Amino acid sequence: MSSEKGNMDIAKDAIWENRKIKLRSFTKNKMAMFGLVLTVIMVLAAILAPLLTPYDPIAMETTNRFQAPSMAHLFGTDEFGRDILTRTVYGIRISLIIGAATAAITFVAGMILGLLAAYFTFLDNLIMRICEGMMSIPSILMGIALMSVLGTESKNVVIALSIVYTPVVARVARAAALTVKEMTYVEAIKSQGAGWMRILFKHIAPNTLSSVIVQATYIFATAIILEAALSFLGAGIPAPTPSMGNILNEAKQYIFNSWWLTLFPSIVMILLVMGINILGDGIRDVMDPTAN
Amino acid sequence: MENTEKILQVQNLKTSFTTLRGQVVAVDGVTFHVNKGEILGIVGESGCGKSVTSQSIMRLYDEKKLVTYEGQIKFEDRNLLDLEEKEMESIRGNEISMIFQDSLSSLNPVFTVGDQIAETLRVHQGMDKKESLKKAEEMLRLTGIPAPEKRVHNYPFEMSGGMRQRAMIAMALACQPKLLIADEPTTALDVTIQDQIMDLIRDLNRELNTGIMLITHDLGVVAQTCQRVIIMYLGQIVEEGSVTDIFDRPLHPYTMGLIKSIPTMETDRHEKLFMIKGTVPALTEIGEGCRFCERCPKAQEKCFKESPEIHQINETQSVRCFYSDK
Amino acid sequence: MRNMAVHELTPAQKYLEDRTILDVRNLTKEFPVKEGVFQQKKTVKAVTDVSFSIRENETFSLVGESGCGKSTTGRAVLQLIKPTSGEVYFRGKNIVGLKGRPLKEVRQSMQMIFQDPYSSLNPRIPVGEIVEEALKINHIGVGKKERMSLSMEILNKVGIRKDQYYRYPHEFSGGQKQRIGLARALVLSPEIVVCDEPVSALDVSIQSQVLNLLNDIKKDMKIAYLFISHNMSVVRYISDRVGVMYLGSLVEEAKTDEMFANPLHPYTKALLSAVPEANPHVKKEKIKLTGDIPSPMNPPSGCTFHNRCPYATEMCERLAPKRKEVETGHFVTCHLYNN
Amino acid sequence: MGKYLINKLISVITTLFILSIFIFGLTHVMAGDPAQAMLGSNADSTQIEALREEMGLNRPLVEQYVDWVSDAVRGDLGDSYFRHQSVTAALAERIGPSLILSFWSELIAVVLAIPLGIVAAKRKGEAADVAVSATAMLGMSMPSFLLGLLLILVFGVFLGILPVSGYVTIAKGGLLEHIRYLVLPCVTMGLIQSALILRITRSSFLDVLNTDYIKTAKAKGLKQKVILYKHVFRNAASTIVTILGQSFGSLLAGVAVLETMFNIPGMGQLIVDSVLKRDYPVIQGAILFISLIYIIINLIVDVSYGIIDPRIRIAGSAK
Repeated sequence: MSSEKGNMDIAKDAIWENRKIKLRSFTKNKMAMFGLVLTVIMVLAAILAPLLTPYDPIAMETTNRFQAPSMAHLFGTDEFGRDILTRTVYGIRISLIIGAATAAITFVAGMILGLLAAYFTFLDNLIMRICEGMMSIPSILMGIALMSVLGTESKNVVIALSIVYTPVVARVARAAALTVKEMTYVEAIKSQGAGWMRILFKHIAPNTLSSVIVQATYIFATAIILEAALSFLGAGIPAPTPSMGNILNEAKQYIFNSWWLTLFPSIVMILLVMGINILGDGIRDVMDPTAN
Repeated sequence: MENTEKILQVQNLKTSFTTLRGQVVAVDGVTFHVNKGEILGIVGESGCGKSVTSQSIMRLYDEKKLVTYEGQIKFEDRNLLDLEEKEMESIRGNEISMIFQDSLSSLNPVFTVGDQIAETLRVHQGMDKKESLKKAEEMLRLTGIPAPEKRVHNYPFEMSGGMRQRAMIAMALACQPKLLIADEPTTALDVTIQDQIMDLIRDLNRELNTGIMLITHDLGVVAQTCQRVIIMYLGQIVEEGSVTDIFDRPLHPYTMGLIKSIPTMETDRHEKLFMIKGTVPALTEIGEGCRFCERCPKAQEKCFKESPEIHQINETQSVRCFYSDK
Repeated sequence: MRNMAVHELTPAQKYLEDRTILDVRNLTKEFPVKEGVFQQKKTVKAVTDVSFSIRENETFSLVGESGCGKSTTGRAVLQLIKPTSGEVYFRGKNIVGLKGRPLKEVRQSMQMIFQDPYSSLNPRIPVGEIVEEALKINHIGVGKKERMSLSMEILNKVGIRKDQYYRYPHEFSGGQKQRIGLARALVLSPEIVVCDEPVSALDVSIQSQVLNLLNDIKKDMKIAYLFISHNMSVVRYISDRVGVMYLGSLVEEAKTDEMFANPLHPYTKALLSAVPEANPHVKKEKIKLTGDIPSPMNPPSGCTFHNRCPYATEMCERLAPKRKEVETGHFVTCHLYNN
Repeated sequence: MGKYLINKLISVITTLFILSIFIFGLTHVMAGDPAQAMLGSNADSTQIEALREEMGLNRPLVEQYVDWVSDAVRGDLGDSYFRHQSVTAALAERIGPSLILSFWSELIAVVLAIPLGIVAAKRKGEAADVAVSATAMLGMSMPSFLLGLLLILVFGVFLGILPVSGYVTIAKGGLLEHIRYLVLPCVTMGLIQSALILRITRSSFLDVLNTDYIKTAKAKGLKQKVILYKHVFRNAASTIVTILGQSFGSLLAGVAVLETMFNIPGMGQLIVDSVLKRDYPVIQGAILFISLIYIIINLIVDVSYGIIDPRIRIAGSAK
């Protein structure tokens, strides 16, 4: 029989080769790459914010209030003389953090609830009814209500958004897990004596992962939008910490004479969310077996 | 047989698909004909291009983005490949019609079976609603469906596999077409139901004198139904002949392999089944030699370099092989 | 009629004396279904009172059309589906109702291969590890190295090369995937393998390769098969004994040559006559079956075949026929032979 | 069909039940002490205690919940803390503008999205499809208030032809004035909603276009237009109807942001106000009411789903 060492070499280079194929199919997908590049730019801007702009996002300088866009202040300044570009970049940082946190929490919670509902039929009705109940409250109202109860802090925004979006992810996870559960390879491993843990976490979960990751990316984008809406209504991140929502909320009052307060942050926000949505579409196409 | 009128003549048909991995030639220079009132069998395994050939004749593929055709398809001295889409529409379902394998997914789930049959009549024969529904019921009775007056108002999901296939046949033959293309009509059916459907197809062929192109991979069905047979492999015709030629004196190694490898009621149960070695290569990996050379027991050096042309061996048989008569 | 007594022997005795490793007795499976406006409870009689036995290294086939319950029977034997009633003796011990460890031990020697190659292998796990996992679950082999070499050996036996060990299922053809599925079952060196339509989804030329492989493995590893198929010619080629099923019940059972040379039950005759002969000169006289296969939701009364049987009498409608051993080892369930 | 309806009714009732528990829990369990909020921060504990007693806040929660639900079923959602009117009255006053705003927005969305979705599906991969899909992506990546601000910028500030806030009923200012005030908010909400509907219409049309029965329809010699608008449309309709139901429901709430921004006295603005003021009965009542509308709309959609798709009407489940 082949020497043991021989087998191990086969193992190593084969696994590396599989990863390369997966990577190549991602890079070939133009859409996924465009979304990724856009998102990476935003993330870098957010991380390197202090290096990019000399100004402090919160400190007020009443001397140069309402300055139009100039070389010194590319996006102009607001009613307290703060540089809009700086505040926007810091706003992206908050949005990305909240979006990512919400996406991560809803991904994990949604996966667990979805898998349990799909695998254990007695849990199914219970979990699904609760999800349906929660999803019948429109997300913005749920967000506002939760924020009013929890108090307006960034931490609470993430909790509120997670409560709003976990049922959505759970439903997607359950649907995907149900289709996987009917697959022959699940019956095969059961016929070989596998316990429910192995079946659920080694066979059903990995094959449910791809559709839930795609859903989590969309949730990432929608969470940013909802946070902005909440902050816009004054029920999200409290001033003066800059968030896309409260920047635009303040800009609204002065829209007539300093239009730049609204225009530039809006464009940046659209690019931010669009990047993530396109990335979501890209991942879906790559993960979708029929695509390749 | 020679003087019979040829209703369909396919000359050097080439169908190539534009895919992500570039141009894929699914049907590569196919030439055959169908005589009036004849049942022609087209046999081959999946990927041999038998379905693509039939759907190319009907030009069902999207010609703007997906497929390009070469060669000629002469139907009653008109080349179908040159026709405008409008002219093709008047031929489809009227002069050439088609039935498919999975009758559940091939019938529209939200319309009754009667409506779908009547629709063909309204479009091609200009009948009004009432008249076309009456004729639809008649067609269903012709195909032997029990209680056709009830079935006319049923939806496809309310009928069994056998009944749905009869409804498909009724729809296809409603306008008395000259040619019926049947793409694996009984593959999804149980053997007793398949037997009923094949009887129906044979009877209708005799009564309505409709030429039938029967596409299948079941040699038993071919032997009991077809008069002439074409064997296809990887987008090419490798052998053509009368049904007795093919079964009594198969010439091409692939045909021989197919016939010997499929267990029948006469196969010796204590002998190993004949095996065609290897597997069907992908269309993108074809060498310049004969396409069957990797798997052919009689492959010589020449087979790997040159690709043989299909040539007439005797009055009814032709084959695409250098060494077929050895 | 000596072996009439065979049935009376206890399963344990039959196992020792007759080497019957699997003895299924009056197996029944009914699925509850909610129907109609007020959710009335209805039952689908998928399998009714099926009995058969399989000896070591013997291939017994269940053949019949869709909805006849052959797949359900296969799964019920392996306890993948809980039978409604009846017993399944494996090596003389009843395994119905077994749970946990004892069931796991029995499962090790009763394996299964499946019809659809494309969904029988987990797409996320390399094929080698699919086979290894079977060993890991059943604690066979010490450590990864030994399990890996055992897996490589069995994969090689079914024709999968060593360098393909870490390839993913989507890189293999249908025929190769069936071989990998077989390797996964054989690595536990089972005594019996249930084959649920293993070649129906394969291309014609690949079918013969898999059938030959199954026969080679049977000789080499002394394995018994419960072979399930709707294709009469394939069943004739591969089986030692055959059972014909119709609408949940076993209507006839016999040695293969006996069954195909001298079919007794009208349904078996009709089934055989409906198979198109791959020889243009042979034109079989057909036994025409009228109508469609009735739904297992409300099967016809008495003999479930009476509404399509050319020989049906008034008695057939009233009374369900008994199973009778007309000749040694040739059982039939039909009133024609019950007088 | 009957079974399908019964299932739907049961699920609606259970959803409403869970919903009411969630909302009740939200405002009673987690929130601060309403009595204290009403009296302001400088009130001493005895006053607060007296008010709590008077408002029955000391009774066990389950009792309070049962009272609240039994009243709600009879249409009495309790009284606002700050508005000197019952919640039901406040809602009745404000349901008009919200429904009008939602109706016109949904109309704009549907009129825009469905034809564009069909065109994008028909011309998959071509310039038209890429353009339409890109704009839909843009619409999906934008909060409604952002688009509102941009439209205000263009039509309100630069062109100055449309009013940027306020609401005029037909009675007060006549039809033209009424419409002028509605243009900006309805167009904003309409565009945002059309993005989602367009993507769903396109994908459901594409799914149906790839099915076997559409290949059969072509093989029957039907014209491309007939295939698209009869065979494909009938099958895609059920998915689109489901999305219309959901989008109209979520629209009702999404309008909350716009009502605040455009200062339209609708239910959304009411909720936002009462959240900022911690007026819990109004929050409870309004959210329950809007969610009820959302559930009823989805019930109507599911019922019409049965009429469109015979498989549901007859077999009780889509095969």
